[in-house]
Order: sequence, then structure tokens, then C-alpha cells
Amino acid sequence: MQAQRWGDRLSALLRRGPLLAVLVLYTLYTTLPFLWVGAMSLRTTAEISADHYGLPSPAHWGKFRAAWVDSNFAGYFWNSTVVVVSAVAIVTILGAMAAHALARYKFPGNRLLYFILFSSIIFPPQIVLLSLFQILVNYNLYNTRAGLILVYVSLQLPLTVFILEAFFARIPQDLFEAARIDGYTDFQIFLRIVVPVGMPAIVTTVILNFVHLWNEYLFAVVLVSDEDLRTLPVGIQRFMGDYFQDIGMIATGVMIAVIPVIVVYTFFSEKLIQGMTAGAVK
Amino acid sequence: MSAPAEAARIALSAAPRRWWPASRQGGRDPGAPSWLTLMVFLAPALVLYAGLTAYPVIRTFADSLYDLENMDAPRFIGLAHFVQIWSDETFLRAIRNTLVWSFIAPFLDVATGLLLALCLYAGVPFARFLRIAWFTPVLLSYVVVSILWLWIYNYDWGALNLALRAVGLDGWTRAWLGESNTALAALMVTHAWKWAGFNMVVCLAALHALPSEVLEAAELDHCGWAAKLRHIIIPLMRPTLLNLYILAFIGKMKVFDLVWIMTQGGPMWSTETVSTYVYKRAFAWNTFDLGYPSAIAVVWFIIVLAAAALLHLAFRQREKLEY
Amino acid sequence: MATVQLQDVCKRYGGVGSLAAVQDVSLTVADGEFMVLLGPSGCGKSTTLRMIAGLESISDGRLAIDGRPMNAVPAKDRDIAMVFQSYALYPHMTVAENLSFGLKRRGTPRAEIERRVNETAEMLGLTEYLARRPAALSGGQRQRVALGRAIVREPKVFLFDEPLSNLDAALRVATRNELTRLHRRLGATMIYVTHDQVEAMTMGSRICVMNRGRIAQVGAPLDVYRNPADTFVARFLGSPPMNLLPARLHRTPTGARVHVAGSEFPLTRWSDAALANIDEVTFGIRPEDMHLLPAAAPPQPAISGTVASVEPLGAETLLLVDTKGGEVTARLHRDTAARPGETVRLAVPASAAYLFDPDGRAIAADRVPQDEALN
Amino acid sequence: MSQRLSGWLRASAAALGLLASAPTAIAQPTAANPQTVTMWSHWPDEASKRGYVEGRVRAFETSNPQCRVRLSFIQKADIYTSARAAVRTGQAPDIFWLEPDEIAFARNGFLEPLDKYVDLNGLEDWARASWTHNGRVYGLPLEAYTVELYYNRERVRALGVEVPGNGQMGQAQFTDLVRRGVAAGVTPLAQGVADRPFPGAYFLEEVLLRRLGPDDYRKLLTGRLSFRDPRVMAAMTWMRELVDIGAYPRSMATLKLGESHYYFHTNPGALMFPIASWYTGRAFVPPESGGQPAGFPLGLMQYPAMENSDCPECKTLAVGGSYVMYSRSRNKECAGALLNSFVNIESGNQWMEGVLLQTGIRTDPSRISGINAPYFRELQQRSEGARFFIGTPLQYMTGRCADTFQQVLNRALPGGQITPQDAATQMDAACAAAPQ
Repeated sequence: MQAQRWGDRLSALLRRGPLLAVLVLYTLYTTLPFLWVGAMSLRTTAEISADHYGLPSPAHWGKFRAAWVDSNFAGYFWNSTVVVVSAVAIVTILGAMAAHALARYKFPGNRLLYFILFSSIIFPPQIVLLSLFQILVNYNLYNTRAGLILVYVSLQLPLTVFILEAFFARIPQDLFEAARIDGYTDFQIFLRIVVPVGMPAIVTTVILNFVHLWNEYLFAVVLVSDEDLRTLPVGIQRFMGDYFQDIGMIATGVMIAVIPVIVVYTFFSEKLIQGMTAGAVK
Repeated sequence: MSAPAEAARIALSAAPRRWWPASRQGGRDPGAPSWLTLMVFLAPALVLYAGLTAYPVIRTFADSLYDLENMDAPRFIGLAHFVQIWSDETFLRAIRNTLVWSFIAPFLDVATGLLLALCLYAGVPFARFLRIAWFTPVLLSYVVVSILWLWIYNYDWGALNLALRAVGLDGWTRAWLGESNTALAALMVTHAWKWAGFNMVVCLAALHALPSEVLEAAELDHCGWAAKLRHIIIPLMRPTLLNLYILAFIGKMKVFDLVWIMTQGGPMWSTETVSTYVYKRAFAWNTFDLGYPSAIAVVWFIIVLAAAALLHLAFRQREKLEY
Repeated sequence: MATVQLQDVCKRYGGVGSLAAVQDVSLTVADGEFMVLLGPSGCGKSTTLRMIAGLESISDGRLAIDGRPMNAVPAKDRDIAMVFQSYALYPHMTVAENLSFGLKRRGTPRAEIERRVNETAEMLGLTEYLARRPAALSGGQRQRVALGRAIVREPKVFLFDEPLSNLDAALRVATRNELTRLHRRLGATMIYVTHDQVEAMTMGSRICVMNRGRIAQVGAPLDVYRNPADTFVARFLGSPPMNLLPARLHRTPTGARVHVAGSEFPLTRWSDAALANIDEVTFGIRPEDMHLLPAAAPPQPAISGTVASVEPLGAETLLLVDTKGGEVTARLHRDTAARPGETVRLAVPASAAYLFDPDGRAIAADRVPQDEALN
Repeated sequence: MSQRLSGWLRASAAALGLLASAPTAIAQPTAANPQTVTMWSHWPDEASKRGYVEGRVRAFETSNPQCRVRLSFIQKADIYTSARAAVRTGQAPDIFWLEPDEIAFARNGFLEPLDKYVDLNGLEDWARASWTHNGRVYGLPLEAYTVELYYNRERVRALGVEVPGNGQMGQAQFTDLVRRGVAAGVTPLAQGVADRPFPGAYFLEEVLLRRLGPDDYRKLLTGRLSFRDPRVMAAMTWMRELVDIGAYPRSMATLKLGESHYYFHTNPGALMFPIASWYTGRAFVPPESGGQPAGFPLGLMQYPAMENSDCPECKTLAVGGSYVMYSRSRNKECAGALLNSFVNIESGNQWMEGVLLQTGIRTDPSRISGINAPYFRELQQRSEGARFFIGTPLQYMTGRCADTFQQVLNRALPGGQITPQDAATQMDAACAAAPQ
């Protein structure tokens, strides 16, 4: 639906004009730092300090194994995976059920509840972080994966409900009346109709939550102090502190953290972009 | 946006926004849920929300009235913290830095996003590849972005200074994160670098949603692409642009990891933001009092909500466009 | 006002070899003429209109307005106004701003703009809505604003892209008359695209029927109706459409006779020369040109068949008759007493018959028809 | 509704809590069921100290089978953040690394007094004093250091400057040395403040200590002497003068402590390096893991004394990395024994020999041997007849005063971004103690 008409003439201008140069420059601006780190991750610090922008002529793939095993990145990676995957699973289930109830059922306080959940998207994290740390201590969930998982679920719940409620509310009413006539119970309606029909939005929230939580640093660094339970972002930051001269190893660590997000991105780039921007287009 | 997705979007947007009509006449309302089903659906989410979001907020409000230096014997001191806050030079500077960052930088973000989207919309070669390449930084974690840019800003071998020296502008090379007048700007650029792709993609989606006949009608009304941009495209995109501004505003209010890893509040508190100051007062200073940082968090919470509400109201009534 | 000339205009989406949306269209619209481009959806009429407007690039061929070649001229410089099917009003501007936007863009002095906007608003009854936004108007009002936007510009050529298709039936008829009156008053050159033949017949000074990217026929409405160039035009104009039956000719010393739907009768209007070396033909007769023959009627060209169904429409009655050559529709007087299953004979006056060659092209009748009863 | 909700919440959370480590009864450590002591130590990237600590811990484990030790090396900043959070939760490690400026841990009752576990007179008395709070000793002062001014003998000689016999230059001579260094394109003073709150102020501290003498210097650090005192202003103005000449590297703000070592002795190389004597921890290791190059002409200078300094022979001696015990630890017996195993002459000597750094543990320096013994003797010689001032500014300053010290004296002044007057006003505003 692109305005072919307007596009034809402007792109003619572009081909000759400076804008194409701007595009090339901007593409370099966004991708070069990334490629630079990629190159550095394959070079030893000595090679790097000799020439910071050299190519990884003898690519040291062994460094990835070293980072993975010696610097405990396997542990960080495993912690991140366990915490993020279970948090995303739980928040998707809870979020979908809550969103369905808010979208489908008319009960007193429905809009108030929705507003409370919706407004907590804007909350600055500090208002929750300080006392959350003390509360987890009382529930002796401090320094445990379970604690971090539950916190992550509560962090992502408002956004999940916001996106799913908007989508579920638009499912036409006659679908439900037909199901009710066929004798479906409320729960069956949810499982058989709402979930399948709402699958695009659900997948969107899963991807969105995965990317957010995979990169989360603040709550992880405060709520978990035990080195064995540390997640990836905190691991890299601590790693940077330990080997602050060993730039090569830090670059390798950075690449290990980035690879899963890139893998998700290459397969779901369209879905991901659409998901991230779902709420924003008016 | 591919045609089928576009069609689906239109079909969905055409469906009524709220399904149940305003008034329902007598009899047991078939839509009303039994109390049990409602509980089954809502209870788990609400319990978790109450326990790990609502209760902590209330508790932080309560903590802000105590001196928690000695954890086992909190000392009620009422509004002492709040009085002390307004004379706390660093806190005021943190508020200034954060508000500068949250109000000014979004203009830069949204403008770059729109510009990039217009380039793709105009039909540039490899538009699909560029769209995906430009979006990559949005997915990186702040830790990774911070490390990347720490190296780019490095004085001796950083990319920025090397480029300047290569171009012969040696005078311009400086310790970007080391000098108080450039540190905040450097962080703003890094944050913009990460989020520009998001704004671009949203603007592109909005551009594709524009009715093409209106653009064609404008062309017949003697509009070149510049006039079309000024008179038709920007006005019609205003709701999306305002929305992006609010999202960027909220995002920049909350930034913590980027500042903490790159500058820890920076030279002479020039990049101190409220989030780093709260973290510093709670976990980095050698005091154990969580009362004062809670007070800061409370004040900041009120400012954020007020600002968000203000922006929402300011933009809402000029936003009622339907095409 | 202006004349519009199209010379072998083609439009191809994609490479040279790909299917042409518009193929070798040559058409001249005289100054002040109301030309209607008629055809089914996908026949290239809208594409042609958009090429004239400059909204589509012309693959090859020449377009000229007032003799000036327009191929390379961008849409904004062609002094053309167009009324879109979806009106395409500027949603963020008031009616007054919508009307004056074009003039402002061309640097017309403010007073002049003021005068023309008020005059046009007056003419279209939009004066009280000038301050409203399009969202606050009804479909009919929006359509008139779109029209006003074109009129205010006093362009060389008016283009209409099915402007009435979004209106309800009653409003459509009213607006049709308004457009015709407007054309007469402005005397402007107008090109109007529609798929509705009623609009074409009632509004067009000339009709250009298009089919699969090509021009099937151009002519005055009644000419095209009476002398369709091919089977497509024949069936497209007229509702219910002309009956087309497969037929075979055989020549006799006394002249050619036609074998159709189990009957046989002479072809008085076609000389032997016209029918040279043609055997298989398509016989055409319009439903309104047939009438029921009572049992005792004298022998005359007619076809017989059993009544399939009777459709009383109030003003007239349609009769569907199954004949050996296929189903035939006849439009008869409203009190026709025929019942399904009866066998009837339908008269086929020689003057109303049409013949088409195997390629569907009409075969011109070159002898004056005499109405005589000849068996 | 909220009452019932919070009650319900506690119940469900307690159930969840069982997943976490269930509290075990306090059992006497026996070989059968050994106590595991978790120990966090700093110095992850200082090979010699790491080697020493690991050695002592392994030795302790072999001689005490009933105790196991889970030792991990973590960056100092992360130890502080985690420890500060963990001590409140009852899940802090049994032994962790602290510096005396973190005495707040003891004040809040999170540290166990070591009097019962450690032979106190095995420690130097000045070292014990740094960790004494309400008459009890809370930290084992393993590392001690003096603030030295290292320099590259060859580069200084190459500039035609002769270091006086006692190694202490006058103000003018030192300024001239800096000027010559800058002229020769060599950074006079290597320094990096990216990841530590104190290195940038070392030079100013030592000059102030020598100019004011110990008592006034202590008053200055405790807010009972204004920074606008003319002697202090003179010192700061002189320092600003050196900065304006170009004494410090322009990348100081983003240079890390480890990188500043590398900057001094290898790439690009500097004239002098004002750093504590724990320079050896990072420098006396093989070059490929960041150490100084073989045969590096390392020299030791005294900090220059300004005109009419009250105590040119003064010098800072401070306790650095120490180990403390968590008050709510469940393995106090093993932890106490482990700490005590550090406190003997032989262990002290082993530290000095291996790490070439002073220690708070009583030692017999005469028996030091090993290849770097000459350096150690020169270090001892530089401290001959010195009047020691115990502690660094950050061990006296807390809260806002410490934060301002870090931003103003540690970064802005040496970075040339603040005038002495502004620095003085800001420090006074933050540190002026309430009039007693």
C-alpha cells in the first residue's frame, strides 16, 4: 500500500541525491559497533591493543569455549534461561487469563482494575525495587531463582495484560454466543476460542517479554547476590569488572549474551518488530 | 506491512471497540460471570500483582517516613526525609539531568525515527534489509550497549576520537565521558542510538497506514513531496508522533543501567539521574538507611506520574482524528 | 477548457513482456465533452483515468492536453482536478480549508480564494458546514465537498473515479442529475469512470466502453446501445442484457437464411456480400424487442421454447424461456398471462436482430429492413 | 480484604520459602559433617595476593579437616553492593573482604568482634586501631600500604633531572620536572579514576599531609578545618598549576586502575605514578598478564614537600584489604580458626615476600628474601624515620562528604574541571562537621 506514486519520484531524487549517503552512513552507524565487537571477540587482547580495528586474521574460536567454561558463562546463560523462560511462561498464562476476564466479563471494578494494571507500566522501578528487596527477605525469596522469577512475572504482567486485553476485546461477540449455545464452559471458551484466535497477540507478548527480561539488569543485580545464580547481564557487567584489561575476553562475553537475541531476531524479525510496535501506532 | 496483515488490521479495527452495549435490559445478564470463574481467571494474576507490586509501593511509601539505619529498630521521623530532600544538592541536580534528558531527547529520537521512516517509505533499494539492520540495536541489552559505547568514547583508541583525528579535528577530541559538559550529551546519543530503530519502525507502520488517495489528492492540489510532507503527512502522523514522544519520555525517565555502567553518575554529578542516585544512596553509600532513598523514590514516583498525566492530557484532545 | 488526446497509451506493471493493464488506448475527448469510461472492474478504466491525472506513469504512447504533451509533466502541474471514489478529503482540515487548499497551493490571492470558495459552497449547499471537519459530515455532504474541491480549482479537466459508488440509491440519482446540470453550466471537459451503465447512458455525451485493457467502442450512448461493436458491448449495455444465441447461416437462391434456436427465417438486412464465407454466427436480440405471438399469428421470424420462469417487476414482466439454442429473456407487458411450462413463440422482428461473427465482432447490416411476413 | 490477603500472602510465601535453604541447627564442626565457610575476597586480578590467600586457605583446610572453605574472588565494588544487601538478609558470606572505611558494617552490628577468635597481639597496634570500634576489633588487617610516588628512573634521568638523596624534591624542582616531562611528550603523572574513588587525590593528600602536619590534616579530613585554609588553598593551587601544565593524562576519567598501571610502565609509559604500595600486586607479575616489563627501572620517590611544610617527613600508612566475620554466620568456629591462621610471623613474612607489600600482621622484615628483596628494602628505606599518619581520607569521610571527595578532589580537580576555590567551597559545604 506504499504510495508508489510519491515513492517513484522521490526515490529518483534519492538515487542521485545526498540522502542515499545519509542512509549508508546511518546503516554503518547502527551495525559497525556490533561488527567491531564481533571481530574483537575473536582476537586476543594483545592483538587488540596493537590495532583496535584490525580484522580477526587468526580467529581464536577457542576464546568462546574459554569464556563459556572458565569464566562461568555457561552458568550465567543457564540461570538466565531458567529464570526468563519460566517467568515468560507464567506471565503469559496469568496475563492471558486476567486479560480475558477483563476483556470479556462485565463486573464492577473492571475498568478500575484495568487502569491500576495499566498505570503500573509507567511506574519508575525504584518505587518497587527498594522495598521489594526487603519483602523478598521476609518471604526468604531473596537470592533465589524463584524470587527473581516471581519478580520478573510481576514486572511484565501490566504490559502483557495491556496488549492481550486490547486484542481479546476485539474478538467478535458472536463467537462466544455460538460457543455458549454449543455448551462450552467458560474455561473451554477461553482455551478453545480465545487462546487460538488471540495467538498472534500472545506470541507478540511472549517475544516482547523474552527480550525485556533477557536484558534486565537492575532487579537482577539487587535481588541476587550469589555468584552461582547470577543472570547474563549481571554476569557480563561483573565480568567487565574482573578482567577490565582483557578487552578481548569482554568482547567474547558480550557476543555470547547477544547471540540468543540475534537468533530470535533472525527468525521472528517481522513478528518481533510488529510486536514491539503494536501499541504504539495510533 | 504485508497486505494480509494490513487487511487483518483493518478488519479488526473496524470491529466495535467495546463489545457489550452500554445498557443491558433486565434478566440475568448472560455476559455476567459467576464469581467463581472470575476468581479462577483473575486471582492468580492479582495475588502476584498485590504481593510483588502493590504491596512494595505501599511499603516504600511507608519506609520513606522512617530512618532504617538500624534495620531491627526503624525510627519514625515523619517527613524529615522529604524536608531534607529539597536541600539535597545532588538530588536537585539528578532531577534536572533526568528532566532535561526526558523532555529534550525525545524530540531528537522522534525526529530521527520519522526521517529514517520517510526514507524507507520513499522506496529506497534494500528497504527490507535496512529496516531490520536499523532495528537491531533496540534488542541489545543496556549492558552490552554500555560496553560498546564505553569503547567508542575511549579517549585514546575510541572510534569517535580516532575518526576526529583521522579528519584532522584533533582539537575536538576529548574524554567524552570524562568531562562534565559532554558526559550527559554522550549518554543521550547512546540512548538515542539504541532506540532510534524503534521510532523508525513505528513511523513506518503509521506511514503505511496513511490513506494513499489523500496523498494523491494532495499531489493533484499542486503539492510537491515537501509540501505534501508539511501539509498532509506530518499532520496526519501527529497522533503516532505524540505517542512515540510519550513512550520515549517514560523510557528515558527510567534509564538506570546505561548510566550506572558507563559513568556511575558521571564527572561532578553531571550524569546523575534519579534512578542512579536512588541506587547509589541505597546500595553504594556506606550507610544502611533505606529510608532516605525510599523518600527519593516516592518524590520521583509522584513527579513521573504527574508528568505522564500532563503529557497525556496535553496531547489527547488534539488527537481526535479519524480517517 | 481543454481537449484530451490519448495516443496508443499502454500501461504495464513490471517488465516489458508482462500483461498490460491498458493496451493501445487511443481516445480524444473534445473540449467541454462529458466522456464516460465504462467497463467491468479490472478493465483498465481507472488506470487510464489515473494516467491522465498523472497518478500513474504512462508505459508508452502519448497523452496530450490542449495539444501539450503531458507524459513527463508531474501530476501537480497538470491543472487537473479529480474526485476520488473515497472522496480523499483532508481529514485534519475543515471543509473551508479543504476547498481552499488547492488554490492556496497555486498562490491564488486571498480575496479570490474567499470568493470562489463561498460561491462554490453556495452552489453545493455547503455554506453551513464550512467550519466542520470531514469526520462530522454525512456521506452525501462529503461527496459534495470533494466535488466542491474540484470546482473551486476551475481546472482544465475534471476527472471522476466512480464518485457515486459509496452513496445510497436515492442520493445517487439526485447527485447524478446535479453532475449533469453542473457539466452543462460549467461547460468543462469531464472524464467520468464508472461500472454502472445507467450512469453512463444518462450522463455521458459520449461513452467509451473498455474491456480487458482495450477500448471496445466509443460513441454516443444510444449509438453504442443500438449498434454494439461486439458481443461484449452488446451484453454490457442494456439490462437485462441482449440474448446471444449460437446460429448457423445457409445460403438460398432467395437470400441468406439463419438457423437459430430450432427456428429458421430469412435475413433481410444483410446482403450476401456482408455474409460472405461466414457460417457460424451469434444471433442477438434484445429482450425488449421481442413480443409474444398468439397461436393464430401469421408466420413471421420467431423462436419458440418452454417458459422457465416468470418475473413480474411491476412496470413490466420478464419471461425466461428455454429454447433449443439456450435460455432467452424477454421483457413483456406487465399483464402477460404466461405460466411456467407453457410453450410460447416469441417474435423476432428483423429490424431488431443483430449478427456477430465467430470472433464476436458485429456484422454490419447493409440493406434497409422491410418488415414483411415471410416464412 | 487486605488483612486476609496479606495473611494469605505470608502463608503462600512461607511455603515457597521452603525451596530456599532451610536453616540447619548449629552443629559443632566435626570431620564427619564439616562446616563450610563461604569467603569472598577482593583482588580477583592481582595474581600475587590471590596466590597468597588461596595458599593460606588450602593450608588451613589440610590442617583442619572439619572445615571446608568456599573461596571466591570478586571485584571490590560488587562485594560491597552484595554484602550490604546480604548482611540484612542473614545470607551474607561467613568471611568477606572490607576496608576500614566500611566501619558502618560494625556500627550496625553486622560484624562479629574477632577478639575471641584471633591472637590480637599478633597484629601491629596501628593496624588494630584502624579496625577498633567501641573497644572491640572487627577486622583482620591483612593488607597495609603506604602511599608512594613510583617513578621511571631512566625516563627521569633522560630529562636531566637528579632525584635528591632522600628522594624528596622541592616544590620548584618538582614543577620543573613536570614541565620537562610535558615538553618531552611524556605524561608526568600516570593516573586512572574510572573505577576507584581515591587515586586522583593521592598526590594532593600526601602534599597536604606534609604541608599541614598530622593533627591539622586529621582536622581537615574530619571537617574541623576549612578547605579554604590558606595552606590548603596553596596546595590545591599548586596542584591545579601542575594539572594545567599537563601533569595528568587527558583520558584519566575513563582510565581504570589496572589500565593506569599499564599506562605507567608499558604503554605509553609515564614519568611517575602516585599510587599506594600495593602497586606490586599488579606490577610484579609476568608482563603478558599486565605486569611491568622485565628489568623495568622502578624507582621510589618521596612526595615533594612544598615550602614551609610542617612535616615533610610525614607519610600515609593505611590498612587496606582486611577480612571480617559476619555476626549471624553459622560457621563461626571454622571461620574464626581460619582468620587466626593468618596471624603469625611466618604468614606475615610470606605475604610481604610474595606480595612485596606491608601488612597489619607483625612480621620480621629481616628474614625477607626472594628476587624482589632489593625493592622491598628500598620501600623500607623510604619509610625510615617517617612519621606515619594512619588512614586515608575515605576512611574518615562518609556519606555526602565522601561522595563530594570522590567527585571533586578525586576527579574534577586533577581533571582540571574545577578551580581550587570552587573545590574548597564544595568540600566545606559537604564535609564541614557540625561545630562540637
